[in-house]
Amino acid sequence: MYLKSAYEIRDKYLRKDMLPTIFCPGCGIGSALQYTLRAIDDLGLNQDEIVWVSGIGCSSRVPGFVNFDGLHTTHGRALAFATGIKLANPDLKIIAFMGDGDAAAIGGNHFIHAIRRNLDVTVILINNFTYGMTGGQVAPTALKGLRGTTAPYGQFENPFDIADLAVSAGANYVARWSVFNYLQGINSIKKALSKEGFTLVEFLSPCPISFGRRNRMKTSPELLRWYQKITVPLAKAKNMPPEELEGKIVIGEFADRDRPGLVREYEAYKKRAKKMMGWEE
Amino acid sequence: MRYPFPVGRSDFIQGDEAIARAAILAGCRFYAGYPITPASEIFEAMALYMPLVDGVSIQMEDEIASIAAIIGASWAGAKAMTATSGPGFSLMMENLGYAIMTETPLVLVDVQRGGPSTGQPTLAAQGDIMQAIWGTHGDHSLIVLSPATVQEAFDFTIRAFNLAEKYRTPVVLLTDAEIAHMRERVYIPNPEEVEIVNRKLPQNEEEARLPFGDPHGDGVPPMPIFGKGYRTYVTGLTHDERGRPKTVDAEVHERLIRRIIEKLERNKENIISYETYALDDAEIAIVSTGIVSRSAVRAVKILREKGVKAGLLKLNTLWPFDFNMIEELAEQVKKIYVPEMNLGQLYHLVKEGANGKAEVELMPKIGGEVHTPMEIVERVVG
Amino acid sequence: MAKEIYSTYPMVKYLRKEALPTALCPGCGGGTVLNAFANAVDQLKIDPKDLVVVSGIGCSAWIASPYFLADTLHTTHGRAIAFATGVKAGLPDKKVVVISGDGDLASIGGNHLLHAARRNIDITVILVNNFIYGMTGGQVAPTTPFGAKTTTSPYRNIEHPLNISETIAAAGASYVARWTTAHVYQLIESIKKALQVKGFSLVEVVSQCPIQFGRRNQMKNPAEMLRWFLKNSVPVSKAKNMSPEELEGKFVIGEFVSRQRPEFTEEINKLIDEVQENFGLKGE
Amino acid sequence: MRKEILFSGFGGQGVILASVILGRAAAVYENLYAVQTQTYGPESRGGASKAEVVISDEPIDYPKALKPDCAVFFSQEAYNKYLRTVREGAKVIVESDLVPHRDEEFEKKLKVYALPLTGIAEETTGLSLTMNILTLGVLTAWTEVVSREAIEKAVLDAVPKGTEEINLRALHKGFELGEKARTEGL
Repeated sequence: MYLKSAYEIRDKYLRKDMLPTIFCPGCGIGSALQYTLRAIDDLGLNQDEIVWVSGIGCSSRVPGFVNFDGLHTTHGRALAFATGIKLANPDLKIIAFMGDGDAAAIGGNHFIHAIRRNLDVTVILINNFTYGMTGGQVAPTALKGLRGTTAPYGQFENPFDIADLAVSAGANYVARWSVFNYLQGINSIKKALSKEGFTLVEFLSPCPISFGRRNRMKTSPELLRWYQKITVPLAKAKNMPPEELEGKIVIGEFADRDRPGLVREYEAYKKRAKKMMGWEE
Repeated sequence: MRYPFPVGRSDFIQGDEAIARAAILAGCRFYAGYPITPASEIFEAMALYMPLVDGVSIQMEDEIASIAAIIGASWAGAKAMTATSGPGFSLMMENLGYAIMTETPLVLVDVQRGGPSTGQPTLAAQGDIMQAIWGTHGDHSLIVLSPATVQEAFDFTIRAFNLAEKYRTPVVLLTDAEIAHMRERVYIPNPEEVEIVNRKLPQNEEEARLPFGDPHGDGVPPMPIFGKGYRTYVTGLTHDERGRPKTVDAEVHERLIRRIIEKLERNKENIISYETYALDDAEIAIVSTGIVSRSAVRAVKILREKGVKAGLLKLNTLWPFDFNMIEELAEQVKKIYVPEMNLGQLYHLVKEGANGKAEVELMPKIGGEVHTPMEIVERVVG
Repeated sequence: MAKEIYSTYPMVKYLRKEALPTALCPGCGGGTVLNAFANAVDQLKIDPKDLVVVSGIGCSAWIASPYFLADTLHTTHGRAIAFATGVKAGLPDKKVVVISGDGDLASIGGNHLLHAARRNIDITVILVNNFIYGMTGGQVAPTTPFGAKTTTSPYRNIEHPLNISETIAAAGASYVARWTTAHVYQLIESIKKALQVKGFSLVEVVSQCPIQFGRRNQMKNPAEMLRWFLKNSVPVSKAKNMSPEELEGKFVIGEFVSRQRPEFTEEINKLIDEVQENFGLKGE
Repeated sequence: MRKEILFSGFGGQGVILASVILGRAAAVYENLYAVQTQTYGPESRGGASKAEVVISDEPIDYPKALKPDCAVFFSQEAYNKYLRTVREGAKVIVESDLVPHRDEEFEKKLKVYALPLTGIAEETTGLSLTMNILTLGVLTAWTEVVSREAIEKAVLDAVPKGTEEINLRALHKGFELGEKARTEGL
């Protein structure tokens, strides 16, 4: 695959007056953002027909930096706002850029219900196991034993597997990679953007400052090496017993199906209403 | 345009139903809600009507999501509404603040019931007045309307949409369980009789570039809705005129918040609405809002028969609030009574307005029943 | 007549007699659930003093509250599990049970349900799924079957129901089972298991609401609804070999998971011990 | 002109529907002002049920009945609870089979028309459920609070499709009975 230079992508899609970004050196959000922009570029999507939506957190600042319509909303609620945008103007394509705390803790309910409805939205989910912006509290994705400012003695709760949850709730497309898997990442986003209904691409993304530092991985490369150690490709994971998978994170494509999206269902619903009331044949 | 209910004639319907029909006639095409007594009938009517007029009605997973969805829809260009009651209203406070900060036009109906918490789901109260005005955090202003009859519930709903669009602000329609379920004669106008105000859209690139500026000097920026190529960025963070986050700049914060508050404050005269009854020569004034006003009118009639020079000021808007008008009233009368279905909320605003020029006495009533006219009369004549 | 029933119904000893009769409509499945729960408590010989029953808002929140004679905490809409988390953390020796409805626990409260399952906190949730908001007059729920009529989906539901048991099993619960009110004995057995398992347990009970759901969906009387449950119930073991299309409109019944996983209150107490040990605070 | 009408009985008798139809007749077909309010007992089925209609030729301030000019009692419980709220000289319709115990002393101050309404409805239409519509007929013809045409139109608006004929039959029987009361000067 031919990759355009990063400058070309930057100049085409970012708001110059907003740069530099607020992201710390070594943060993985920039990578996931770049993959998303490359996917948009490769697919030749119209920049004026995409709305970026986000909640609160580091990842949620992304819509401010990209030169698209953007709605930076309240903590956890991005997908509920997205429901309104999409249904009020189905011609718009929605990308929700979210963090793990935002999507899976405070926003967990909106997340599963948006999936259940099969809302037409592509979620790019940055999973860094922590609340970066507020200073490194534990997130519900944090693996057991990991530390955060609110779990100074190590996380004692069980973690969420967001991708797994999205599959059981019924998403049309679900994939997870670490930001290290850039080609798979771009390809998954392209696939996600091309499908109707709810699509999710989750990225394990390094947060050296708020997360790494507290877990003996001060730099991004250390975190990436750790990801390599704990991630297991889906094909391989299938043959592994649960004990061996303890503390590991499976990566790959978990769902790829074509249930009708909410917009299509609502269009049919309007027709049915008019028919039932005798307004239309 | 075909309507799913008769227009250009009177009908006999409940307050909740009147609100739904008014919303459709005002141009509302997006409704998101969550079941709650006594507001569910608004949602049920919207569910029936919306698909027929090519609008959207969707049930969200909770009230937080309901108001979020209508804000999203508003930025996608639709006139949008949600309706709830106390417990749901409390959940909406977070995103009501977001709508104020991002200057998003929307209509939020709160059908008041007895609280706090689950309280008295089927019975009326006026306990959300303070929450409607001050419920969300931070410095802010918004518009709060308060109908007393089913016809007013209808008329004020249309007005709520128009004010929301005109001033780019959320508008709260504060009704109650009594009006919600009461059936009353309502005139449903022909669509051409309905005055419709639409939001200002940017006329050129320069205006579109400043979605939170003040290009017309009226404090109300044109709204560059999504999908038109404006590439608007909207955030609940403190932002400059272009919408760029400026979270530690005191000057930007003050400019933004003051403009949001002042755009309503300086248009007060066009927003505030009230009615008076026998107030011209009154020595005793009753100040009330909503359903209680109907008992108050009757009480004034009875008092006048008894030779007491009583008069009524019925507030149709609760915010912005005309403190000066209350002070003038206090200079005219000896005493002001404030009957309300709570233990004192409107009373505090009136007392502040009266500014010590007349005694202000609260007539509270809680438990679900509206004051009877005689209860008010007896309190006045002792 | 009611008085006679109270005097002969053996489970009445677990009920607050002064609160009876219940506010549930005739034919409601809630009574079956209350009866099953009381029987499970009775068979396990649990002293009601060791029970705390928590509920949210909705008809099903009234199944145990105020009727069940234990400590009962009737809370806000959707939040019962969050309240129960606090109760359990404070009283780890008590059995904390949440009995509430689908709208309450899986719509507005969906997030709390998910996170309690993830934490695997030792509480038992009996989720009464009647596909509808009964108390507010029959609005669509996230569990309403595709195509069913409700007051807010008057032209038939276009959303797909959330499979609560499957989702909560994926979120990490120790024990998850689903039955219908037509499977009373299995239901009692599952509630017993759920009460005994260490960790988060969910018993989903598909239950009939003839008034708000049945009436709008050609099943006016409760018996018709029970027949509908029986006819469309598929055991988990059989469902595994069925395609999603074949499972459309079916109720998969049985145990979804029954496993041992680290439990929240134990883990937190273990951690407290470790930390105190580390800081030399032990035994002070 | 302010007229207050009270309807009361137990859930399932169509108390609320009767009040809505009367209000509708006044508001939509007589161009009068009208308000209808209701209260239920705690149970959704079978509990006590009360509805009020206020009709006036000018805007209605207080929307509830102060002293009803006219009242309908379909149950003993309702009768016991609300009879003494009506004004002196009020026209009162009582379902005589369902209200066996009467307050004869208080009734002396009123104009009371007691009839086995349920039985008459059953006889007229074969359906005791039409009792509320029949009562509306009695009320309309006796009190002339709205015209017969208006109440007829309002009944047709409110009843389920396919039951129009049967309900009109009940209504007309009610007119007959009400007419009798009126001409007899009751």
